[in-house]
Amino acid sequence: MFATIKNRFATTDIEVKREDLYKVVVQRDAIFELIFMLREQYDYQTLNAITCCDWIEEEHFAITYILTTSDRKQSFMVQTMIGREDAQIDSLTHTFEQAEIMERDLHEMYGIDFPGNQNLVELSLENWVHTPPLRREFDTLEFVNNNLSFREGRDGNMDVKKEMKRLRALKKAQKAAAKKAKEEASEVSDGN
Amino acid sequence: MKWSIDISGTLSPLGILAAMMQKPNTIAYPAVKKETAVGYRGFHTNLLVDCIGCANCQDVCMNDAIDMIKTDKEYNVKNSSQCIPRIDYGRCCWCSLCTDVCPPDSLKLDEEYLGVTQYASDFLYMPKDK
Amino acid sequence: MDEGFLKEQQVMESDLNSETSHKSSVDFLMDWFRRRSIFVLAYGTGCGAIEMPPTFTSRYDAERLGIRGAATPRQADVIIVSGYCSYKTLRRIIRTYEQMANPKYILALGSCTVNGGMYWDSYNTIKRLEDYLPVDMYVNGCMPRPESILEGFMALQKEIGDGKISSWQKYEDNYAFYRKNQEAVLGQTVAPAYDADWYLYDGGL
Amino acid sequence: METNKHITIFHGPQHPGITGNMSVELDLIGETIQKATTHVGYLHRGFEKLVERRTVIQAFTIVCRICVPEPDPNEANFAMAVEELAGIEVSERVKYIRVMVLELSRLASQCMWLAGQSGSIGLYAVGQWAIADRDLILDLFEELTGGRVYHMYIYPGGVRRDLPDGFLRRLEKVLNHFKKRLKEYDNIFINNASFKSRAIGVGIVSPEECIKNGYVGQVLRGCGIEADVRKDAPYLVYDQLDFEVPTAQGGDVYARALVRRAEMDQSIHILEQVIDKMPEGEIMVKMPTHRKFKLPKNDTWVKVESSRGEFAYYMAGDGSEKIRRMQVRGPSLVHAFTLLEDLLVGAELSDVALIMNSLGICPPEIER
Repeated sequence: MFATIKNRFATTDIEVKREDLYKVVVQRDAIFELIFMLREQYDYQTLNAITCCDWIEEEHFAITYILTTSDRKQSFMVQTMIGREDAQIDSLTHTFEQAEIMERDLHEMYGIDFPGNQNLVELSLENWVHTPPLRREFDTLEFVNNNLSFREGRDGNMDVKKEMKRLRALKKAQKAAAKKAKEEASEVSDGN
Repeated sequence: MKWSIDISGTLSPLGILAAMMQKPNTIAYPAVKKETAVGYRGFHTNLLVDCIGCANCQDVCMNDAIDMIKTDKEYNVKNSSQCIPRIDYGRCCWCSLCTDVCPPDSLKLDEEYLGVTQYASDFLYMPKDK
Repeated sequence: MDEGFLKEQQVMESDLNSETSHKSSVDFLMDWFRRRSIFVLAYGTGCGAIEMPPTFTSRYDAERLGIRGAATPRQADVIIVSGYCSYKTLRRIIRTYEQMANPKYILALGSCTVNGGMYWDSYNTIKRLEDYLPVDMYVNGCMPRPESILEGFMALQKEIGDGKISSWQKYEDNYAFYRKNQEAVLGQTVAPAYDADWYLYDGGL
Repeated sequence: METNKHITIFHGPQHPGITGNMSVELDLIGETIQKATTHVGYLHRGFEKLVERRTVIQAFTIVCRICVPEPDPNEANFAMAVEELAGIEVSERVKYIRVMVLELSRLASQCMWLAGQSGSIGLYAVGQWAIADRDLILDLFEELTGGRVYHMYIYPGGVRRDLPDGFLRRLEKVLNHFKKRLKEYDNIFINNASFKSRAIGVGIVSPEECIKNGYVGQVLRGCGIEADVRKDAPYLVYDQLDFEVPTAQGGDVYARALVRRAEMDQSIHILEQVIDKMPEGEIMVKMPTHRKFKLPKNDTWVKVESSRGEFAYYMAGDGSEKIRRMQVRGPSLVHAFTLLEDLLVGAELSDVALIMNSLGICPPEIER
C-alpha cells in the first residue's frame, strides 16, 4: 500500500505512528484522490474526524482527515496544508455524510470555507462577530478583559520574587547598617 | 404498534414491591452526616510554621486563584518573602496541583467542604492554619 | 487576620444588628408554606447538573425537605444555575427566569458563578452571574457535593421562612441595571424586555 | 410549507426528557415529526482554546470537564496522547489501575443511562435505584481519587494516588451488590412489557449506514457488528483480560438497551479480573515540573472506548511546554447530528426522549 501511495502521489512522507496508525502528508490537490483511493482499494470506509491545526509561524493550517477501515483495526491520518489567508478546501459531504458537521465545526472555529457544504451555519457560538476563536491570533484573555469584568477585592497580591529581592536587600542594608554602627561605636570607643 | 399479551413481562416488574421490605438507603442529611473519605479534596489548610512563601502554588495554578499576601501572623523564619497564599474560591477547582508542588508540604486539602453564602463577596478564603 | 472565608464574620454581625421585621400572621403563614414546598426547575445548565440526580433521588432524597422537581418554569420556584454559563445558555436562563412566577429564587452552584471559575479566560462564558440575574444563594465547590446542595437549599429555606428574600423584587426594581449588563454581552437581542407590554409586543395578541 | 398544518416546537434546552443542555427543533404534523434540527452550543466553553494557553500539566486538570457524566475516558485519552508524544512508558500497575478506573466509570455511566432511559418512559423507580447504585461507585471514587465526579486522577506518566488499604475488598463488595442488583433491573426494566412495547422497532439503524457514517458504540453493536476499541485496537492491558463484546440484532432502541445491559456484566467481569491480577509497582514515573515538561513537534490520534463508543483525541505538540492543538472527537458528535436528525423523522413526539437516551447523547463533548 505504501509503495502505491509513494509512486502515485510523489510523497516520501509516510509515517508509521503505531502499528494501527499511519500518517501521510500530501499536496493539497491530491488529497481527495488519495482519500478516494484509500476508500475504494484499501477498505478505509469511515471518516472518523477532520481536524485542523493552526501553524501561524509557517502561515498554514494543517488539515487532517482521519480514516478508519471497516473492521476498525487501522487508522490513516491524511494531512495537507492550506494557506491561512482565505483558507478554503473542498467539502467531503458528497462522499461522507458526517463530514457536514465536522466541516461546520471547523468553519466556525477557524473560518475555513468548504465549498460544496450547504450547511455552514453557526454551531456552538451565537452572533459571533470577532475573529474565529481557535485561530492563534485570537487572544481569549484579551477578549475577556475587554468584554467582561472579574470580581474586585482581590487586592494585596504581592510579586513574590520582587518581594524576596526587596526583603533580601533590606536585610542586607540592615546588616550593613548594624555593622557600620558597630564599627562606628568601636571607633568611638577606640578614640576614647 | 402491535399489542400482544406478555405475561412474564407484565408480572416480573411487580417484584419491585419486595423493595418495600428493605431498609431505605437514604442518608437523611442534616440528621445523619456521611463521613467524607480520607483524602477528600475539600478546602485548603496551610501550616504556617512550614510555609516558605515560595509561590510555587501561585505559579502552577492555571485558574489564577492564588494571591500571595502579607501576613500579620507568625510565619516560618525561612519564609523569605513573608507572604502566604490566599485562595479565591470563585476560581478554585480543587485539582490539588498546588498541594502537589508545595516543597515543604504545608499546603493541603482538608475534608471540610461546606460553604454556603448569600453574598458573592465572601469568595476569598484564607487557609486554616493546621 | 481571620481564617476561613474572609467576610463571613462581618455578615453574621450585620445580621445581628439588623432590626427584626414585623410580619403579619398571614405573611408568616405564607412564608412557612413557601419554605416547605420548593419546586426546582429541571434545567441542567452546566456541569453541576450531574450532582442533581443524586440529590433528588433516593440516596439524598431532597423530597424529605419539601424540595422536588418541576418540569415547566411556570410551576417552578427555584432555578439552579449549576456552574458555568455560556452566552447562549445565559439568554435561555434569563428567558426562563422571567417566565417563572413570583416568588422565585436562584441558587448558584460552583466557583464559576462567583468569579469565572476554571473558565475564567474562556471567551464564551460569563464570569459573574449576579450582574445579570439576582442570585439568592451561592454554594461552594467544583462540583458541590449533594450535601452541599442540600445545605444550600436549607439556607435558602431559612431565608424564605424568615421572609428576608425578595430578589425578584430587586430584579424588577433594578431592571435597567440588569438589562444593561445583559445587553452588553448578548447584544440587543435579549428581547422581549421584562417590562414589555405583552398586549402590544410583536403585533399584539 | 403548507400553513395551518405544521407546528414547530423546541425540545429543550429546558426539558426534563433531554440528555443535557441541548435542544432539538422539531417540525410536527400532529404528533409525527417531519423534520428535526439539532442545536448545540449551550455548553461551549472553548476547551480547545483553553488548553492552548496552559502548560501540559495545567491542561490535565481541565480535560476531565469535557464530558460530565463520564470524565475518565478524557483523562485516559489525554494521558495516553501526552505519553505517546513525550515517549513515556508507564508501569504495569498503572495500566491496571487505569483499566479499573475506566471500567468503574463505564459502570457508573451505564447506571446513569439506566436512569435516563427508564425515566424517558416513566419508570421512575428504576431511576431512583440506578442513581443510588451509581453513588456506591462514586463513593469508591471519592476514596480512591478524592473527588466524587471530577477525579483528576489519571496523570500523564501515571496515576496520582496509590490504592488505599483494603480498597480492592471494598470494590469486590460493591461488585457483588451490583451482581444482585442487575438481576432485579432485568426483571423490572429490561424484561418489562411496557418498555418492550415502547422500545422494540423504534429508532432503527441499518448496519451499512453505521459503517459508512462512522457511528460507534452501542449503535454499531446493536446492529450485530462486533465493534469495540478494546478489542480492535487494544490499549492499556485490555489484550490480557478476558471479556466479550456483546451484540444484539435489530438496531432499535431495545437492542441498544440489551447491549448496554450486557456491557455492565462485562465490566463487572473485567473488574473481577483486575482485582485478581493487580500487580505491584510504581504508580508514577518521575515527571519534570510543569514549566520544564515539553512536547516534541509531532501529532497523534488516540482513542479509548467510552460507555457510548469510541472517544478519540487528536493532539499536536510544537516543541514548547504548551499543547499546540487538542481536538476532541466524542461519540456524540455524529450521533447527535447525522444520526439523530435522521432517526427522528417519522417518529412520534413521545419517542424523542427515548431515542435520545438510547443514543446516549452527551452535549458537553459535542461542543467542548
